[in-house]
Amino acid sequence: MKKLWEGAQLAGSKRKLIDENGIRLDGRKWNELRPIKLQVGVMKNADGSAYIEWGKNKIMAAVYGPKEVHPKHQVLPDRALLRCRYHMAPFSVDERKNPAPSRREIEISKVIREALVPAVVVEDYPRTAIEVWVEVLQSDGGSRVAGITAASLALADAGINMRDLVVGCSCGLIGEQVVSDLDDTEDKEGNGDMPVAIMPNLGQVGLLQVDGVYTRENFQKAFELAIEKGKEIYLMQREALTRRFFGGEAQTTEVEEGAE
Amino acid sequence: MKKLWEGAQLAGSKRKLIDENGIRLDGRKWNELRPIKLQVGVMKNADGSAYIEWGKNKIMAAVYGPKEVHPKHQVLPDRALLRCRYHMAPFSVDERKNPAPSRREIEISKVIREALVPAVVVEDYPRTAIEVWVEVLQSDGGSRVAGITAASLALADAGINMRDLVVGCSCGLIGEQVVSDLDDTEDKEGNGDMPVAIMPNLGQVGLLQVDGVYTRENFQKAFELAIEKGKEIYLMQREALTRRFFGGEAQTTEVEEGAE
Amino acid sequence: MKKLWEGAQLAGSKRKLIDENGIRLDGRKWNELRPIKLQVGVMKNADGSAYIEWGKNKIMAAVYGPKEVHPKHQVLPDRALLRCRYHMAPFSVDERKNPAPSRREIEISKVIREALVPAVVVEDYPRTAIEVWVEVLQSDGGSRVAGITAASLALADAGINMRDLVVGCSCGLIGEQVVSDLDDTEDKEGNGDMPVAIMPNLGQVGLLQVDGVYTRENFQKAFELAIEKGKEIYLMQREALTRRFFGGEAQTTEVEEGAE
Amino acid sequence: MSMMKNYVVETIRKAQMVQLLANGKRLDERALDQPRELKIETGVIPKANGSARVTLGNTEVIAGVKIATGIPFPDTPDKGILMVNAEILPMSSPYAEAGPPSEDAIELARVTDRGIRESEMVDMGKLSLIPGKTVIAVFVDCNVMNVDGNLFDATSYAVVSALRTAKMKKYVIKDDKVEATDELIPVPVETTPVSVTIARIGDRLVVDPNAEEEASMDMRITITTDDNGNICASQKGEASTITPEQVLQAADVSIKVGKAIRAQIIEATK
Amino acid sequence: MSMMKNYVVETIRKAQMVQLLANGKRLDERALDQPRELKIETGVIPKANGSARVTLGNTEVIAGVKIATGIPFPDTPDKGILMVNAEILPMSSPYAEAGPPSEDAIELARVTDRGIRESEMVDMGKLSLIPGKTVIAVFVDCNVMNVDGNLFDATSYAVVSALRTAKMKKYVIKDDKVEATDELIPVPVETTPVSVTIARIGDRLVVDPNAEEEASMDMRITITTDDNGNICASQKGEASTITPEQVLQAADVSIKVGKAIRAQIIEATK
Amino acid sequence: MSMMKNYVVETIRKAQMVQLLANGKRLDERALDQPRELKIETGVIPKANGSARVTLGNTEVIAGVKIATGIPFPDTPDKGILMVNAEILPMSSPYAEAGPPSEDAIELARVTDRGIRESEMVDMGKLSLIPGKTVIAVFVDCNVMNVDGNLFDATSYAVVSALRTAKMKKYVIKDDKVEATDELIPVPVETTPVSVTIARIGDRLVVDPNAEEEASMDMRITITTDDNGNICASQKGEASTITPEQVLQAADVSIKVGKAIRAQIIEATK
Repeated sequence: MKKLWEGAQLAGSKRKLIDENGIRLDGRKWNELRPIKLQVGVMKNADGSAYIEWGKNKIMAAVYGPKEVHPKHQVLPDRALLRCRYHMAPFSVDERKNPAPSRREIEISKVIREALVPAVVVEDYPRTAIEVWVEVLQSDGGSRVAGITAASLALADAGINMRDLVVGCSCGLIGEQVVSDLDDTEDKEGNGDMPVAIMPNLGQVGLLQVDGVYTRENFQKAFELAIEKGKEIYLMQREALTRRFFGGEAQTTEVEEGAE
Repeated sequence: MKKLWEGAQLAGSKRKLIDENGIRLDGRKWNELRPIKLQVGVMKNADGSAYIEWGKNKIMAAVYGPKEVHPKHQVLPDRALLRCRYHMAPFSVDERKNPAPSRREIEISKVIREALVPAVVVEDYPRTAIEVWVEVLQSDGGSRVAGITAASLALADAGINMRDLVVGCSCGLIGEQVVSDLDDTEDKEGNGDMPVAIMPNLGQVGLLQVDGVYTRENFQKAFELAIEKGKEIYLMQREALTRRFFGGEAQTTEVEEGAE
Repeated sequence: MKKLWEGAQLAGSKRKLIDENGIRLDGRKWNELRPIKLQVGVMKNADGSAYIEWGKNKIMAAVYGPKEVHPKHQVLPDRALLRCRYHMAPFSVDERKNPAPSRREIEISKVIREALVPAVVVEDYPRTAIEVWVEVLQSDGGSRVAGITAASLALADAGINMRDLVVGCSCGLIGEQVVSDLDDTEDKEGNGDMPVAIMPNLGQVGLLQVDGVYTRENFQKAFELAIEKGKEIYLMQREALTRRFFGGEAQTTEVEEGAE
Repeated sequence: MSMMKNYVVETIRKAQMVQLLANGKRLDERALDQPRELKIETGVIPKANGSARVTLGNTEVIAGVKIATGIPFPDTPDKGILMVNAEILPMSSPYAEAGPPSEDAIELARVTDRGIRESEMVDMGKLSLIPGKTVIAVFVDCNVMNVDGNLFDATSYAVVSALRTAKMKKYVIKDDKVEATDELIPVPVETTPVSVTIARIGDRLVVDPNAEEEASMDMRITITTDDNGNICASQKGEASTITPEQVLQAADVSIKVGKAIRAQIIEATK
Repeated sequence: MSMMKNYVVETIRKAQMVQLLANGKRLDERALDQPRELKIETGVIPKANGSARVTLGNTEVIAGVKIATGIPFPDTPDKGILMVNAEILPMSSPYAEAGPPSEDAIELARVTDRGIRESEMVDMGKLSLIPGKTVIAVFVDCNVMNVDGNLFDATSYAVVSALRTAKMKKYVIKDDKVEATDELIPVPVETTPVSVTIARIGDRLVVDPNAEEEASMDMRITITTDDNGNICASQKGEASTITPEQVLQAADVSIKVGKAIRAQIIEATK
Repeated sequence: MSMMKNYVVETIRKAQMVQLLANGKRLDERALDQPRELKIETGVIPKANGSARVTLGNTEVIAGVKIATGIPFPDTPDKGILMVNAEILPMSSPYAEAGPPSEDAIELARVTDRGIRESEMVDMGKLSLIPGKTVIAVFVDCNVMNVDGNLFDATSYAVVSALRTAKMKKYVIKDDKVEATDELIPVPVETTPVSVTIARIGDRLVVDPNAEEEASMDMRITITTDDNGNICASQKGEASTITPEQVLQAADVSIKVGKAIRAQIIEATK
């Protein structure tokens, strides 16, 4: 365990992000998730919606469609056009964010879309548009994977035909220690972040981005941990959908991480 | 009369906007208008136009239409689409204004449009656009009501069928004293501004905005004063139109406020 | 010769741009050109392209078309629509330039287009678009005329029917001395710049802009010098085209200015 | 087919609505001057200095306050800065769109701002730290999450609730420099402005129109009152007119309804 | 029907125009080198530091000058700032549009600016207050109110007239700080540049084309001259060419016509 | 007709490509893990502080470095500033368009930036001059000149080559002020990150896809490694998925191919 601590030191972190006993600042072990709450079907107007709280992330996802495509020239004759906007509310971060979309938001909107499209049976909805709106009300580490997790629930809630759900988790490095699900502090002061989104039943990866410096071994370890944790969160997604469709009222699925 | 003066003091005005005898900085009584000049049919290219000088306001309004609608998808099948832009020249205010439309100009364009539409027989011109351009060349208090007053003359000058003219006047508060037609200084250092636009013959109000803090009594007093003064200005509008259509050359209608 | 030197002094230049012997800072005489290199057919994707190095200017011009016009409403039923963008790379100037098009770039794009259109047999390509992209990779004095010179070669390389090539040269003033082909320093510290583009065989002028203060005599002298130098550069253009079409590989035409 | 059906349903609903209104009743059984159920939840965005989630029927708005130091405007060197902004999220309705703020969103933000500013809810003088140099700047951003009519009131209640519960750092001046302390103090709130929006459908005035009522209304007026029942802001909306009598009637309704809502906001933000 | 009629009328007018020009005559009976009536009214915008309303035939432009202190550009630390901007108002013609400045408006502003700047009309050195730190910045904004051809000249005359009559505060330097006094002084004007625009219709050059002539012209050249009859700016326009002879001919015309117009501008702006 | 012909040709080419790939071969005869010929020319823009022109097959990118002093970001007061920007020039392909940066150009710039930043190629601490006040800002702009697939790698190699050869002024601190000296020193480069992009066509992974291969690929992954063969950035692209096994396979390929390319870049930029 000393190694972990040294690693964190070597990386120049101002605080020890992991202590001598391998416990992180918020009390988690290296491979634990932050608390996650999921609610499906929370918005009145949207055709489908889901709300996620994950650590300090508070994110609303909503879906409209299939609907007519405007402007017409964007119509895809053989499948649906999936649009996606990931957007951060001005009050979602420590310093007020300009409401106009930043370059970061534009890139994240793109990778979220690319992670969702393979899960949607787009060929069932030719010549239509499906719109996915992801609004980050409060931001913490891992907001893009949380957004994907909520967005795929919102698609399911909208009754869109899907091949699988999409679920994301971000793993990374503190020093040389692979850890799961970095929070904001660990993301900023840690040594690497690797957001991954998967289709758990199909065993496919729809999003993969990497920040930080990983040995080949740590790369694999973090990547496989992200998939493993993604599968855990998938169970929460299923639970949330079940409650939505069979449990009557929209309810909160709140699964606290057990001991590993 | 002392009360007025105290009111102005209490409100923290740096200058006494009304003196012990109820006389305002520019010599007007509480219910007098600034000088107003109106000219109809002053622009060569526009289908209709009117120029107004009201206090230090110098505003040109011009109308094009009915004309084809571009882009097509904005066509209204059963009536005309009325577009309106209220814009301030960069040199119209004390400090140079950026020529790009500000949020204030966008809002004022909207409320001017909403005040003009009910006066236009839009159903006589289905599938067309009518454009109203209001350019503030020099700005003083009450520029939006001055703009509306000129714009409705420009619509009439363009031969557009109208249910009534639209005429505006702004009243407000200096201290607790209701006053008519605030100038720039009174608007900034006074205690409230209430622009009102009416259709005088139909007895209808097309624009109402309120700034400041009014007792229920003062609210009614200021509102009714604005309507009363609007009716006076309407006489000047009629006079200006008469000169335009029966007096030959475009002429200036200049009505100085008499004693009340 | 003293006169020249005095002129340069009078104009307040910090350096003597021309010395007692009429020699300019880079060793040129008053009527000499900077070195020019031309290459035609250098880009893989473009339908036509040309690269020019002229002094320190490094400029790529590329042409696409004739191609379909988007948006449709810009179609010209009887001729091609020629689009032109003159753009400076952010690293092309001493201080990093914002990549968004400046007002200067928008104006230059317009005058370049207006100089090229008369040389293109636009009526041979009705309902199509021809796009001319001029990218300044490194900027020196005279970049617009260098851009035109390259662009007309790119049009020829694309096989577009042309009435003549277009070739540009900029002449101007150092003090009261007319000089040819100002470089960046002479443009900034000198006394006038006059970019001219001609169709050399047709004896027509397609671009003329003037900066500085010219007597009637100097105006004519500079203007006629620009035409004369343009004709010299035209020979290099022809040479470059010949190598392109008959000399196999794209080759560099490099013509150093001989003694006058 | 389905659009035709909708059209027929809509026409029937509208006829029904007008008939009911003639008898002083509304489709959702509210009284004419009865707003929908108002729910206020504060502190929903812990990262903000103040926040509130407001639902007015199915209309939902989240407001968040961010407070920082800034440079005062040249014409008000001794006053803080207050800015209210609003975005009508594309997720909020099938008609909302992504992109730069629409005319409607700009009007919404400016009318909400006006109600706060003109009522002098926040004592701007107390937000001055070093006159002409440093003041406290208060940004209130509103996210319209779901649209079911009457955005003006829902947004206004969200902003007022967020401001009433916002906490800011206490600043001290040392050697002509502003220093932030660890102490948190409330934003200096002086009054609680309440916006009440009234729609005219046929010839009836109804308070707090929902989306269905808005689709049938031909005029809208928003009137904001302060703690003393004074009128401090108003905005007539829609391309139509109102009679002078209706303006005065709307003012009275706003004062009355506003009083009840004010009590509810104060209760929810203590 | 009515469009067809217009088209026929237009074709006839154009044929008539070309035939008349062959005989040295214009539709509006002007000589080829005769500009339309020029009217200059100064001080039309009292809130501006200088202003002018210019009509050239039916083309109308209003220019307003605003003067403030500013920070010099890094490459000219000891020179003031001059910026000329132009908006072709949507009210000015059925073809003008609202929105960001068009290519035409940008060219208009830049060519006008060039005539002022290159002629050294304003002594920029005299606008420096504290080199590298504070200079006087002169903004000239032009509103094109009505378009009937030849915006270049009308805009240029408006700018020149506004600058010639502009008054700015006298600034003094006290303890390295710039202070404004109450005294008003003129902008340091050194020369009066005059822009003359010439169109080619068929093979004839005509001065100051109106809109109808512009519709038939295939080339436009603007040449600006200063007090000494020197040429200080030029811009050839339209997607067409000019012969070298025509350039020199246009230069001579510009010098001659410019001289008369300069006298008129000076008279109007004394 | 000609479009139909193209379509037929394209379909045949694609079938051919997939069949060849099944046998481990590519249309252009490269091995599956073989990048195209890489050419690096440095110092191509003398006015820039560093520059490189890179061709990877027919894909061509020019990168230029501009270095200036600036104010650090508040959250990293003791670190310099690095910004990577990319424009896909309209001349680079028939599909590129003029206008504000597309989603693709933004992704390209950000992924390239990430490879440089996360590998800690440039020692940002050494770019600090006066902590919290003045730092060195390094701007790298990339012009994509010609598109023939795999913009990510070509752009990355151009940026890395430009930075490795960039020279900046040596700054000294005198009396708390930053002064530039005449001495030129290299940018403090610590490692040489190498991006390797792998496409999946059918079920085969191929390195450095050209445009024809990109048109047939259904997935793209870019992995960047540093001097130690560590993985420092990655981006999966395209609206499709990758299996976990393929991710690890791609990582191994990137490490191996990256090593050879790194040697080539270092050689070209000594």
